[in-house]
Amino acid sequence: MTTPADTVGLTRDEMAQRVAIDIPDGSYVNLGIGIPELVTQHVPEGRELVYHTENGLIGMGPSPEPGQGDPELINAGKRQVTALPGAAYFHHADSFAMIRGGHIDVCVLGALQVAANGDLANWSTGAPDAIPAVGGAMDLVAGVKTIYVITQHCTKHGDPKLVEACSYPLTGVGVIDRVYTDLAVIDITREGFQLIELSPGVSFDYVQDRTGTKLLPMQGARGA
Amino acid sequence: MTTPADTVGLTRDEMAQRVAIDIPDGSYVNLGIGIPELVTQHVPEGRELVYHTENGLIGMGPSPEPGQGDPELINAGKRQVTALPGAAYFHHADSFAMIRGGHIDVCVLGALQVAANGDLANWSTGAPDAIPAVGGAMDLVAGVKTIYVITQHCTKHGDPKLVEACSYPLTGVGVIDRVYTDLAVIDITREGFQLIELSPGVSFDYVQDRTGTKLLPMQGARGA
Amino acid sequence: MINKQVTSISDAVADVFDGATVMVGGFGEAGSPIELIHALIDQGATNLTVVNNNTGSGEVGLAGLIKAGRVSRMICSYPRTTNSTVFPELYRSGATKLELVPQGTLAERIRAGGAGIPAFYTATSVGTPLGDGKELRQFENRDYVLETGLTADFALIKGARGDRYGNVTYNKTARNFAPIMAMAAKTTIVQVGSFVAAGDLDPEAIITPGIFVDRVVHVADPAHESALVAKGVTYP
Amino acid sequence: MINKQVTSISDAVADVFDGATVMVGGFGEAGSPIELIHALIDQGATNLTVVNNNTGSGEVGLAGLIKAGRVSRMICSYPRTTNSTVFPELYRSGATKLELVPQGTLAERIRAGGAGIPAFYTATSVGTPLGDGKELRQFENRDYVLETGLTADFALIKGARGDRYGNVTYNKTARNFAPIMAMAAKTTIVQVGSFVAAGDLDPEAIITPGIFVDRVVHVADPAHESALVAKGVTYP
Repeated sequence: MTTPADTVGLTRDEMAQRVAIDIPDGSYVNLGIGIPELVTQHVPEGRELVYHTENGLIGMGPSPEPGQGDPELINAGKRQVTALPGAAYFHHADSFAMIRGGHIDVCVLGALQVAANGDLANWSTGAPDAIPAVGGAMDLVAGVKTIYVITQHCTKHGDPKLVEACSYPLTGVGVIDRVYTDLAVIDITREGFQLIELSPGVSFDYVQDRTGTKLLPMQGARGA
Repeated sequence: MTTPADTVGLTRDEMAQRVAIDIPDGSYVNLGIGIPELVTQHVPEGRELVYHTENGLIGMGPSPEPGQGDPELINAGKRQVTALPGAAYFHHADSFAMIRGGHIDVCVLGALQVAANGDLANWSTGAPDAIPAVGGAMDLVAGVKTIYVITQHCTKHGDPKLVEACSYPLTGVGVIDRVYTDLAVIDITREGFQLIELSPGVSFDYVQDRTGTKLLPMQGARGA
Repeated sequence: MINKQVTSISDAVADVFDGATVMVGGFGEAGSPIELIHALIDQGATNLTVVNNNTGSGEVGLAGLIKAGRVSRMICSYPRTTNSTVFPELYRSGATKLELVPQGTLAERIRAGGAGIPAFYTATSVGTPLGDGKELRQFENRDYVLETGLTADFALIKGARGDRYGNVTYNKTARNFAPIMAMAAKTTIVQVGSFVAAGDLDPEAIITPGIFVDRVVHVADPAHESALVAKGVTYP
Repeated sequence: MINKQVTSISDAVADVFDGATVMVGGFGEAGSPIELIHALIDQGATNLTVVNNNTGSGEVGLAGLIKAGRVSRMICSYPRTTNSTVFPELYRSGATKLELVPQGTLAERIRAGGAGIPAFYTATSVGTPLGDGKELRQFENRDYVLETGLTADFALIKGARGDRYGNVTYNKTARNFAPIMAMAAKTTIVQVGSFVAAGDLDPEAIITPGIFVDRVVHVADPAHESALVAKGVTYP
């Protein structure tokens, strides 16, 4: 079964690459689990980003060589990582002081839903039998200066993730700055979702059809 | 000129010694400037106290040998000190977390006035031309578990320092546990100043005459 | 002479009482004081409120304590675990209650508890279900919720090195919640991989000064949770 | 490549603007960034609000800045100094205003400012003149006052060792307010006695991670305030 979503739009790595282009040299960056983690592999030549993991490390490096890891050197996703030269360890209150105090420049997160006013839902589907678990998501969206979402434009069932208002429990109110999907780059503005860029071969209408609310066409361009 | 206050009662060192007797082995102790500092020289054999100085050191040792000091290793009185084996340095917020969080066992402070309800005034005479300066005194009395005052019973002018209510600006409300003077050891109780011990050769009446409010005689003893 | 070393790990946890609040260090397996938790399982205290970021994995350590029915309430930020059905089952059955707290709020509440701060304001959780019912207040046109300090009767912590004063250092990201939990608990019990002489730890690099520590137990070669789980170990 | 090193100390403070709030590290002379303060005197910014525990001594460093008339307001806990009449004179004349804050409240307000906590409650100053007019609130039958976080435009700090990422260690009790001021300022400028290669500082023992630091200036053999005062040095 082939749907248009399988044949057009960016791959996960291309999405991560697109995000990486927008992160300035020297930024302090916190990456969520999943596609956001791929950003580290696509940082443009000549830029140095510093990665923060909220469990107490700044200057996080890639996964260790097999057999070289330390079960006590892990990231927020509880996977083994390394520490680069210039790294520092600290405790959880200090770590979230970095987050809450606005010291992290960019956070890249996944999403269940993003609303046109920047609300994010990414921690719970609200299912009554689910074990609720939030981790550091609410702290990150409340504290980090710039919050990017990286996500497939639609769910596996084809439902839009960009919606007029989130139906899932919120992670934060009006916190998202920009959304990177397989189909487009979309800013959150006072007027709502503002298309910034279409993926190659993707039309405005194609994206609008898969978006749960009005999408503003690119400025200086005509919709469709 | 010789007054009775010069001939009876404890010396400064004897007062400090009397306080030292009451500090249990293993206590974490913060000592104010002046007579309180003498406590370190009178700790009974076999006891180990750990000294905290609020500018960021626990495990403070005595003054350095001449020429061996470091101008960046000082105490709260800004005098050079040493660090004993097992000492640790920390920043000011952590240092006052120790104080405010109730982790210091005993604080020994000087006083301008102590009231019968345990109020302390020790930071300002309220003189209109004085430069107000409080330092860590208010934090110490609010946070440390046990607050001892060590002071001459009367001012240089012969005025009582133990009073019904402080006339000077307060450092804290109801914070003092016990007062050690040259003349007596006096507890703060719900009923007011409770005499615990008279210095050798000092009578109840002698102390009462030099106290600004009612002094309760020792339990099981008769006043004067 | 001050000496906080306790030679027997069972003695170290002997006074944990039924109904106590116990902070347990660790984020995932990093910093999890497995041996202290197992000693607590053996000791038998029950109806505990446990504060930890997670709920353990497999059926060892914290998950073992929960499975043994000793935990009536968890305070944590992320109780979902990939390798354990222990907490989900007890949660769904109602046997173990859950207070879900955002991770940074949890850390700050613990730090506040240890620092004598009864309450503080944070923007985290404003407008979300976890902010519901909390007191809201504006500072400079932004909404914040009031959060209270969190204290505990005991903290169980894993350090790397420790001395007789209770000074402790940690290994890498095993540090996580340990330093603040040590501050927030009435009685802080630390297992250390190395017990060293006073003065061997650099005073510039001591992370938890001994004033926050009550007991130090030497546990050489502590187990790693993931290794126990991979081997199928369960405890007790 | 990230490199926060600034080779010229005058460049390091070039953008401090008139009316700025400047946190200055140090408790007495320990940790006082004399060279950075002297560079600020040379730079000329005025009408500054300065946050420091004290007001300097003699007529060098912070006292020199105050004497030069650049400080319109001091926020500190202990402005009395044995070796300086600089602040007392300007305070009595009304030229320099004073906000007196208990030392621990000052530290916690700075830490809160850096940690994104807009306000917190503390028992310190309750019932005293410094608590007058502050909002009171009870928690568990004890009174507390509300205190707000404190932030700054700049922090001037003295470290022992630093690297290109801005990671910093300190010397003994020179640490004092520096780590929290580094957190609380928009732009943190650190003078270090040694500038070292990335990786030379032990990641377990870095006190101020570089994320809190914007500029690092190498000042070998920094002056000690007491030595300058003893020699009768004045600045400018």
